[in-house]
Amino acid sequence: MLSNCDNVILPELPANFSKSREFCPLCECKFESRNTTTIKVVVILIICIISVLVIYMTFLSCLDPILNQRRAAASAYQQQTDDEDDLGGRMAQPLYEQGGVLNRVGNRQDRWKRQVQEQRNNIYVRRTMLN
Amino acid sequence: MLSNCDNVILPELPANFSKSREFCPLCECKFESRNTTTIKVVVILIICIISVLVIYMTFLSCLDPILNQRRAAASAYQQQTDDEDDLGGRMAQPLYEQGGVLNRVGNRQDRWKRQVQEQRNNIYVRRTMLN
Amino acid sequence: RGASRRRSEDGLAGMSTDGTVLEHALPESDRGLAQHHGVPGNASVEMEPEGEPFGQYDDFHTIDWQRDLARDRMRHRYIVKKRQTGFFDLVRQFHDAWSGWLCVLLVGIVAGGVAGVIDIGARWMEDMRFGICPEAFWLNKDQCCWSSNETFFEGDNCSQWYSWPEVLGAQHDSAGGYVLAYLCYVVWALLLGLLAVRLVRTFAPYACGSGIPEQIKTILSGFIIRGYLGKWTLLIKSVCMMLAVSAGLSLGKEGPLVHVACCIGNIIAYMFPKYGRNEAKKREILSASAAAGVSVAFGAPIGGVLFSLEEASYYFPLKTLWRSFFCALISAFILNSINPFGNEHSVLFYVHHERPWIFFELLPFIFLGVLGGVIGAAFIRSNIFWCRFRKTSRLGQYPTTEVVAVTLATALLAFPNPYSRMPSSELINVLFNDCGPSEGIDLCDYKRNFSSMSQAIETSEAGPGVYTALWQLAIVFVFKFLVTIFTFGMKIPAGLFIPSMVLGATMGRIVGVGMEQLAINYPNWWVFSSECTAGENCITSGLYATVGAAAVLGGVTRMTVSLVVIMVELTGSVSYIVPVMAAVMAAKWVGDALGREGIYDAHIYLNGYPFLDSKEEFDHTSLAADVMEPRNNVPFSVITQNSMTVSEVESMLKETEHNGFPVVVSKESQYLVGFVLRRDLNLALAGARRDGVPGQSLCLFTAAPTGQWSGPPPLQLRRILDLAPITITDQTPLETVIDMFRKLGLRQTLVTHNGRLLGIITKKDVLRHLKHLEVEDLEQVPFH
Amino acid sequence: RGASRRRSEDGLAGMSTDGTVLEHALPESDRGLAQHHGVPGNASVEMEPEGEPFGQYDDFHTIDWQRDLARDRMRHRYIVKKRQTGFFDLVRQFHDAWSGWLCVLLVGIVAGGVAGVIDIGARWMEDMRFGICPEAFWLNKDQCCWSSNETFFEGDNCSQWYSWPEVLGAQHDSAGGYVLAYLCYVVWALLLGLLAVRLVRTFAPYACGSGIPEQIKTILSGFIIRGYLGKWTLLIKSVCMMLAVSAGLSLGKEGPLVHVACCIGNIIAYMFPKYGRNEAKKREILSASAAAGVSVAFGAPIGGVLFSLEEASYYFPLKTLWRSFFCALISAFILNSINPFGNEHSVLFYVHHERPWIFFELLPFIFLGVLGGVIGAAFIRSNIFWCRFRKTSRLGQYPTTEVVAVTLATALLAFPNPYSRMPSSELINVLFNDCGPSEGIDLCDYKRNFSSMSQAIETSEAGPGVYTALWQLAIVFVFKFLVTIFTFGMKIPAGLFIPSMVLGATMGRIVGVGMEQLAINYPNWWVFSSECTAGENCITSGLYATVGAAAVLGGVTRMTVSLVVIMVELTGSVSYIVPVMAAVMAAKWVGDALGREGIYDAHIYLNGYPFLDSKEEFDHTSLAADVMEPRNNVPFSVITQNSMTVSEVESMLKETEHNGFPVVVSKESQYLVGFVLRRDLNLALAGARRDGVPGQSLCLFTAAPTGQWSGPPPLQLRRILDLAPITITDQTPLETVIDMFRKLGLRQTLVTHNGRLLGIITKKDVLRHLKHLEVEDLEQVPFH
Repeated sequence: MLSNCDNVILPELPANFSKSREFCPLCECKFESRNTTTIKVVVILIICIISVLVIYMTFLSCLDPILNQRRAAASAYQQQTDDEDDLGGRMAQPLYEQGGVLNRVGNRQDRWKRQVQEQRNNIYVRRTMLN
Repeated sequence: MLSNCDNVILPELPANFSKSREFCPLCECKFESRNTTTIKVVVILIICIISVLVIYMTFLSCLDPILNQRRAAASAYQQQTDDEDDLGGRMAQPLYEQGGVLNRVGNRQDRWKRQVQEQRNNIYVRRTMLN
Repeated sequence: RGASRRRSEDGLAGMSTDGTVLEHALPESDRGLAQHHGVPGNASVEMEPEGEPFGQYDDFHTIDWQRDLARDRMRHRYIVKKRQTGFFDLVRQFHDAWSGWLCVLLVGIVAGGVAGVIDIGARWMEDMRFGICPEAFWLNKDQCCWSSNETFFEGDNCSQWYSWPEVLGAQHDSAGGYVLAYLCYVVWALLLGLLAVRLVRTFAPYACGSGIPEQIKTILSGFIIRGYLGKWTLLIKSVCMMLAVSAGLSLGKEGPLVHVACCIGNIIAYMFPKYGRNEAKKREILSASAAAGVSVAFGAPIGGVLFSLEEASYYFPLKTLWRSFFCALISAFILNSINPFGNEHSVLFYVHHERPWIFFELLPFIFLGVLGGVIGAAFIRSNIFWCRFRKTSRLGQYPTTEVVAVTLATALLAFPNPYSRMPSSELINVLFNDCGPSEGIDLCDYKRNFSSMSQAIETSEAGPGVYTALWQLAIVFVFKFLVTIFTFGMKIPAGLFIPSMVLGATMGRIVGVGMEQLAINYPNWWVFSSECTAGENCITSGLYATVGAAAVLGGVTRMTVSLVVIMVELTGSVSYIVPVMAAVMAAKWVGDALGREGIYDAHIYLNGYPFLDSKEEFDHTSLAADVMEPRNNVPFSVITQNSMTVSEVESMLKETEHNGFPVVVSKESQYLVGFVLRRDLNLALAGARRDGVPGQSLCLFTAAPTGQWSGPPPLQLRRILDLAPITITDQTPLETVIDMFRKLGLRQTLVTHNGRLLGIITKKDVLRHLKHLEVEDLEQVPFH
Repeated sequence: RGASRRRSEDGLAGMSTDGTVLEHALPESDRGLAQHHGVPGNASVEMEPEGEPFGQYDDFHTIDWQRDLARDRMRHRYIVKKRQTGFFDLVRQFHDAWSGWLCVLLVGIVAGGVAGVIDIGARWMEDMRFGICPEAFWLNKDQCCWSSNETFFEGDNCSQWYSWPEVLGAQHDSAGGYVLAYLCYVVWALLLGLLAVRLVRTFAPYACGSGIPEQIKTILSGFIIRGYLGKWTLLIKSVCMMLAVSAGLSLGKEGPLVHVACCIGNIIAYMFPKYGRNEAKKREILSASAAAGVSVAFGAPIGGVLFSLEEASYYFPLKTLWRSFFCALISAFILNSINPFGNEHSVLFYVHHERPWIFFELLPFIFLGVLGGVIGAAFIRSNIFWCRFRKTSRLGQYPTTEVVAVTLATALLAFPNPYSRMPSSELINVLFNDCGPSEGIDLCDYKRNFSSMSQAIETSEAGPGVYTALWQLAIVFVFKFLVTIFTFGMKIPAGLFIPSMVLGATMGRIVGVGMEQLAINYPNWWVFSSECTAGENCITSGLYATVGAAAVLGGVTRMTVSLVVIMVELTGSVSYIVPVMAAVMAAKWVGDALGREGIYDAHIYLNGYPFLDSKEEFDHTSLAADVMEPRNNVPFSVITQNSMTVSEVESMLKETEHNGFPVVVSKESQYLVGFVLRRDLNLALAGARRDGVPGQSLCLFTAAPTGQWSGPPPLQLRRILDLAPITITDQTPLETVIDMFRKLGLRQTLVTHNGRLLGIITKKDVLRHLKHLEVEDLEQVPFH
């Protein structure tokens, strides 16, 4: 047996030593304290992230279809041009920059959505991956 | 600080505890005993091996030259046949078995000696290895 | 022109072809360099890294290691050559030389930080199912109780922590309180589970699953899966991992952590052009990231490196070992500084056994190993059966329903049993550790005599509580085994390490307690009598749990060295390496005898990824001639070096689907000249057509000819020709071919006979042939 | 005929050639199998393992991995095929399948045992220089004192142990006693040193040196050195290792232990035909043995495996990892059971530091690393210079004199200083460990206050003894550095690990004490103030010694991961992995900047072994065409497949020295058919000549022709033709060629252009080209 609280110290302590029962738990718990500020920050951060994600998810599933109808035509055209090769892409380039910042964000979002759709196809529909 | 004899036990022991000075060395030396029979056997074995090697070495360097002169002729012939290809080796085979056990031991010894000579050449004379 | 080249996807569109045979407008010295090396074209691109195309390979394609590494060497030489031209270039060269180390340093720091965040979050969320700490809602139960200043608190409760029934005003120990707690537990679990599966589905479907088969093994072996290591995958996988673990599902966060670390590696690699733009080089960073992932998952840096070496490394086993180790260590150090485990040990489950094991115990350890192998094989079979069912039946269309149903079932069944109710990692911790004199749970209900303090721990016969606990543990074992089969493979992030360890630890602890009681009741058996002095306990039941966990993990994953090292680091004790090794070895052998492949390989085969195992030995008598395409007098699409017209080549491109074409001397004497990639050919021809090259032009793959041409000026394509394709003869044994594919990282190899081209072998041909040899249905396994 | 075949050296002599085109008399199926695989001949041999020739390769040749592994697969298939024929074959197959594991098990057991014997012997012999234990002469000093029952013994002496002056009747502490002790020390050292060098010279000259460069790196990469791993080498190296260490020379027994373990592996491999008769397979066992060697040398099984992986593995980095680990673990377990270290820790230097290191300390650790790198580089340069001098001057002719002189100088200079007088391993142990309150040596002469037991160890200002000790340590450092330069490379077994560690530990301890005093004298500096609470010591000087040892080792050997893991296992503490890593990293980088190669690589280059480093990256623009032979229109010896006569071939064999010849279609169209080895060709032609084949017979390498021949019946040689040689094109970059040599384990590769044979590249061509690129004198480095 190696030196350990229960086996080494307790037997050696004189019987009149008052705190013998408390000694061992203290020994073990010595380092079991942590910086609660870190925990606080991290937990609040996590709550924020989850909230944002949930809100965005509800936005995507409720509001987005309505918005999408408005952008349907442009989106359809753009998707078509994107599917063409780079020659076509080059010609479509000026069109991207027409609508300003909002449209560009929209474009990026659309591209992302198409990627996600592709992933969904692979996993849920074609089921060629991650099974 | 982790729990260790010097730091944890000593401060906690009551002052009237008599053996406190002895306690720590005891703790550390607890497992420092070994089976002396093993040591005895091993050391005697090593002494035997070294003695045998030394005796054999002196034999090789003193007596062997004398013995070698007697076996010189046979040895020379055999070395020659060994250097030939397997065809020669096959013909020389019966010759090996002529001289009985003693000669066969001698043959093996000779072959070993040639190997050592080759090693010596590589290292001490040509110095192509192990420098 | 510079702008157009930058925008075009390949860097070749800017090629001007004005009617005569043209080389690209390069300085003479640079061209010499590029051509000298047989690198397939893109010479101008390598000279100007900014104009380099980003996506070199298509989705679901395999990379060509030799080619990518040649590109990297070229880039490196370019930078070295430019060194003397200025201070900025000097800085750039320095940055280039150290970017590998800088990159893994960043990866290590970020991975450690993310792991710390996930760990803190998961622990907090897990305890949210039971109650809340009203004074500081962000603390979990342990922290909440420690923050109070009471020295002693009995059993489960401290005054700071309020369980949900207490919050809602019910009595803690009444029947109503129990029902309320049950209800809260189930509702929380359902909520978190539902959230996890919806988030995955909405934002990043690739975030589901363990990630080790796809990502570590397949991607590192050179497969391209776009978006698999992206930003969204990282975010969603991190968040959903916490949610899924907290939902009480039988899954762990260790496998997904490896995936998350690789995402981090991928994202950071994009900041360094040396790695971000070269798929082969990027895999060096990914390999280091995988090591960091395991390192933070288990607090085991050495084990992490060995894991990355054993499971992941493919082309570069040793080159990046040192850098991977650095990355793993940094991440472990950062995680340790954040210190989410709340103590000074850098390990997940800190175990400190006191007694040395006795030699006889190897027998039960090996028995545990055998059990682990059997359980592992059974688990793999059942899980693969269920996954195949999901893949092929209509079940796969309802991922959300499936997750909700499994979560509901798990929560409903888990709550009544105290051992399945507690979080898995806590359960493992309880099982791994021995009973001290002061512990109050059922499992530690030994008949001990505390009256005299001066004796060592004495004979400890089991009390009734221990037997109850054993029954409960047995139920937990069966429950976890069944529920894990259905859980692993659902569309949420799910790791397999923790569930396997729970299975093994449960099993091991039961065996351990049995052995312990045996030793106590029959202390005079010769096996015990030599070691166990009377009145002292000589069997450590916690050690059995550790060994059992290693055994089941070994049976399920078929890892070897890395598993042993991880378990040793996990438990922080080198003295038990021999028992762990014995158990893992037995588990591996028994498992291999019952079912050839580990769970990861089984999933790879199920999904048909093109993965050529680097450890397996093949023992077939096939030759290259049996594997190559085309075999049965099917026409073979080749290009001649100087006799095909542009339109002929174009029609060939339309008719075939091959990724590349060999170039031969002529149709009659098919001596191999080189190899040209479909992609390069496509782009070059499209560019030439745009520039008005007529269809009757000859495609020239030879050096520029002298003299005049009778017809239209030929199109010079030598630039895109790879003059150094790897070739083998038709009599080469398949083992050698496989060896070359694995070790040289080939994408294809050309088969010749007496110098004449016969056919081509791709990685997929090899895999198809191997599958075919296994007499399995070929149609069922589509390789993409 | 069977007997004659068995006796003939090659298994081909029994070939009967009776006038017509003949195939060997094989069953049809077997021939099909053999021919099917393109294995170069020896088909009948592989069918009957008993008749297989033993020495497949000549001394100082490189093995062909692909060929040897093909032979092994063939043998395996033969055994599997014969399975159904009887019980004996079933047993044989089982034995064959498990022989690898059985073999490494035996290697592990024997290596552990031998290491235990050496350890006990060395410790005993070391103390023999100082005195004797008359009650039991086989005990060393520590054991002798422990066997007495005194609880306290002060300082150096216990009543049981008699120093030589005491035995001879002199006073222990008088001047005469000191001189007598000095004399005995020197005489013993000279005696042991002389004995060691004479034994090596007489019985096994190959037993000298460290063995790691030759044996681990070169032999495992496929070089053949006959007798290097033989029985005599094992015996002599084991014995002389003890003698040399006990002679007080500045050398360690760790490197030689690896060589000894490999000898054991080689000898045991001969008991298993699967490994003993196949050089490539044998290297799997040797790799495991090397791991076991490191494992027993340091008590570090994981480090041993990583060492074998990092330094030794060449062709099979991962395949044998698990088995190597098993071997390393078994040997460590056996050694531990013999328990020569006398305590329960399985490590050589048990260190237990109490304090965590503070972040700021990374700075001095990195400083130690830089120092380690500088020292390592300086040591390598000086040692290589001296070794080159020894190699080229007349000094090399007097190995015995050299050893005696160095031993004399070492003994004379070492005795006066107490730190150099004690055995190296003991010195390291002292330096690694902190000063407890009870230690009595000079180094621990701190001004401590022992009056009150209730306080923690308080501020410990250094007393005068500490400063004396520091001076002595500095002298030890210089002395050991100089003497090790002359020692390493002498013709006795000599390892470098322990001397390097002594250097590093001395340096580290000096820096550590300095830091400690700095922290005590300026406790309010911001770097200290945050961590060091007043009155408590926060700097662990022993940790600095550990880190320093790792740094110098890193600088000298340039090991990376394995070194860190070995140091961690050595000191048994995972918490200091980050400091060790930082120091090793700094040492490696600084060392690499000052001198490209580690000591082992430097010795390999010095001796000109054909070793292609598996980690180095080459960055040249050469092509295969620049490296191949012949280059400048020198005639190239090729054989045509069906137009050369026996006498033509024979004269070509006489004129050239090549180890093999390519076979082409015809002189005019040099399309490659296959490759034939000189050895096979020689034997086949000799056999045919014996059987009366005339010189005008054609040598046929094609399939047996139909119809009658006009001249004498041709000699059918297709059997010995390798139909699947590895070929590359002339445009292949050198990096790819090197990659293929390293990863596929090639001996040579053929260079083609458009299918036409251009030349051949051998490993030595590559090495010569690399040397040439380094603008070094080619003539100075003869590759053999």
